[in-house]
Amino acid sequence: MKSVNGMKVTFPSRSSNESFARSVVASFVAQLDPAVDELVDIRTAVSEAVTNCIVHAYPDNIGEVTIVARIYPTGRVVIKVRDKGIGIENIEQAMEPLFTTGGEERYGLGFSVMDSFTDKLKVTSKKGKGTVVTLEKYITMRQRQAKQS
Amino acid sequence: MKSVNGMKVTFPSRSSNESFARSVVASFVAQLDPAVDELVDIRTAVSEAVTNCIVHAYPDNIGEVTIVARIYPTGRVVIKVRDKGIGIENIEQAMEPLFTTGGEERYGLGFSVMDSFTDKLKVTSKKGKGTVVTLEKYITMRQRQAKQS
Amino acid sequence: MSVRIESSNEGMTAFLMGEIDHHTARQIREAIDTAVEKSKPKNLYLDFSEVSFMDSSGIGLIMGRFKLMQHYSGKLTVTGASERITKIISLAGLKRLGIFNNAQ
Amino acid sequence: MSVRIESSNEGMTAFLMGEIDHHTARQIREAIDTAVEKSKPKNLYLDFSEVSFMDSSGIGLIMGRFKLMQHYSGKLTVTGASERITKIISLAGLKRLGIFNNAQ
Ligand SMILES: Nc1ncnc2c1ncn2[C@@H]1O[C@H](COP(=O)(O)OP(=O)(O)O)[C@@H](O)[C@H]1O
Ligand SMILES: Nc1ncnc2c1ncn2[C@@H]1O[C@H](COP(=O)(O)OP(=O)(O)O)[C@@H](O)[C@H]1O
Repeated sequence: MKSVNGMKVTFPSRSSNESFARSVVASFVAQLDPAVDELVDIRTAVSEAVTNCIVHAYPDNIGEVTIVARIYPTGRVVIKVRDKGIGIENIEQAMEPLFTTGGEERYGLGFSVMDSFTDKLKVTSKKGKGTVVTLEKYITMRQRQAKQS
Repeated sequence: MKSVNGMKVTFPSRSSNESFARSVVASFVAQLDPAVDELVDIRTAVSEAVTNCIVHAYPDNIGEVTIVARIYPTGRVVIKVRDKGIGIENIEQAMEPLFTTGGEERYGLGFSVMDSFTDKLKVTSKKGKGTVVTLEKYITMRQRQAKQS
Repeated sequence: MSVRIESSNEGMTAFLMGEIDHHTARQIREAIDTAVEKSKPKNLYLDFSEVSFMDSSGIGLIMGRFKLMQHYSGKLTVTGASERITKIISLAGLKRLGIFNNAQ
Repeated sequence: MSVRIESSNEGMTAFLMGEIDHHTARQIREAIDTAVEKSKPKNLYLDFSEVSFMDSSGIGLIMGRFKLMQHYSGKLTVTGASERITKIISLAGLKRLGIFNNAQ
């Protein structure tokens, strides 16, 4: 199915861009007139995925983070968060709750949060090449009612 | 001088993306803690440049619009709005107040608004290849005071 | 909808709301023109007090309605324009037209 | 600053404000730890009532402070967590720790 609208944004893996990333995706999804909760779900999942690029993908340097978001006719939103960092060797293990290589202040719950706040989560990765996290979310189509009220 | 932070965003030339474009740039510039007026100046100038891509660069089709924003140490923000559309044959004439090829509902003031709401405006274009509008704005560095209060 | 239209003995008032850009101006324009062509009021008031953002598309919106009202021998008045919106309107030299309630 | 720290007889309260992510958690953490290490309070309260957004970085923030207070034989209590924040905390199984004022 062809997407109705799409956008792509690229920025360096600085932690100050975590809030920027959330805002960009939220502004883009706003056109579907999502419920507050749906929007926070998306903001939270995007925050986790982008933080992983910043913390894990590029642990010792600043690299490029790319987000592609697409909207499909039925209210389906597909968001891809991509890095060209170190990659994940064992994806299954990485996605287990509480598994982390991030030390003291990480808690190994990023993927669990992404999973529970979206309708679909997919991770592909290649050691030394980078990682793509795909988040899918269905926005309830209450657009017309909202506009008319 | 090297930029402190940068971002690039690409989206199709649909008029519904005009507000998205303003939001993205505003979210990015927010890290400089700009005054409300400075932020509205930037939002307005970006709105004009993006609208021109949508209305003039791609009059009969949907094309790609790209915005690159960079922040420099002294609070200088450089924003480039780029299209691969029809281009402008006579830039000097295009930038004259009230000149428009846009018909009834355009008023030929887009470049005048960009000029008066930014510190520097540059336009480069190639017939049939596209146009790049460069907007520069200095944000007053009141960051630390604001954070401490 | 980003415009609410009300009619009274004095004429028709269009309350503009939210952000006015090229995208939203189209809907606003169509709503106003349909209403004006139907009831041909002597006075049309454009109320900008709830407009949070406006770029030069708003100028086209004002000028188009100015011409439409001229065509019907009616009068256009702009009310509630903030300092920021007045600044954009000044750029356009529209102040000369004498349509501004707060600029006369 | 996204945290305000106040001390009283009952202990120390850190009022967290705004958005908690990996970026802001660092500053909040450093501010709290500096204050705790200085005055070693018996009780540390983390007040989330003014937190508008939190991702899993907030979990690390809570757990780290839990361990710090254990180290000083003190007690950590989380207050004012919204439904949304409670949901994230539940994911982490942190409710078992008995540190939640509104979850006991
Ligand atoms: N983009 C990435 N690049 C490399 N490794 C990653 C990436 N994302 C996640 N990982 C790995 O997966 C682990 C689990 O991630 P996550 O569940 O988000 O928890 P956390 O970020 O708290 O460690 C990380 O500790 C890291 O080893
Ligand atoms: N990106 C662009 N591509 C092609 N032509 C453009 C572009 N931007 C501006 N122009 C030309 O310059 C003219 C003046 O633009 P502007 O001052 O923004 O006013 P308006 O958009 O109201 O026409 C336009 O009418 C158009 O002919």
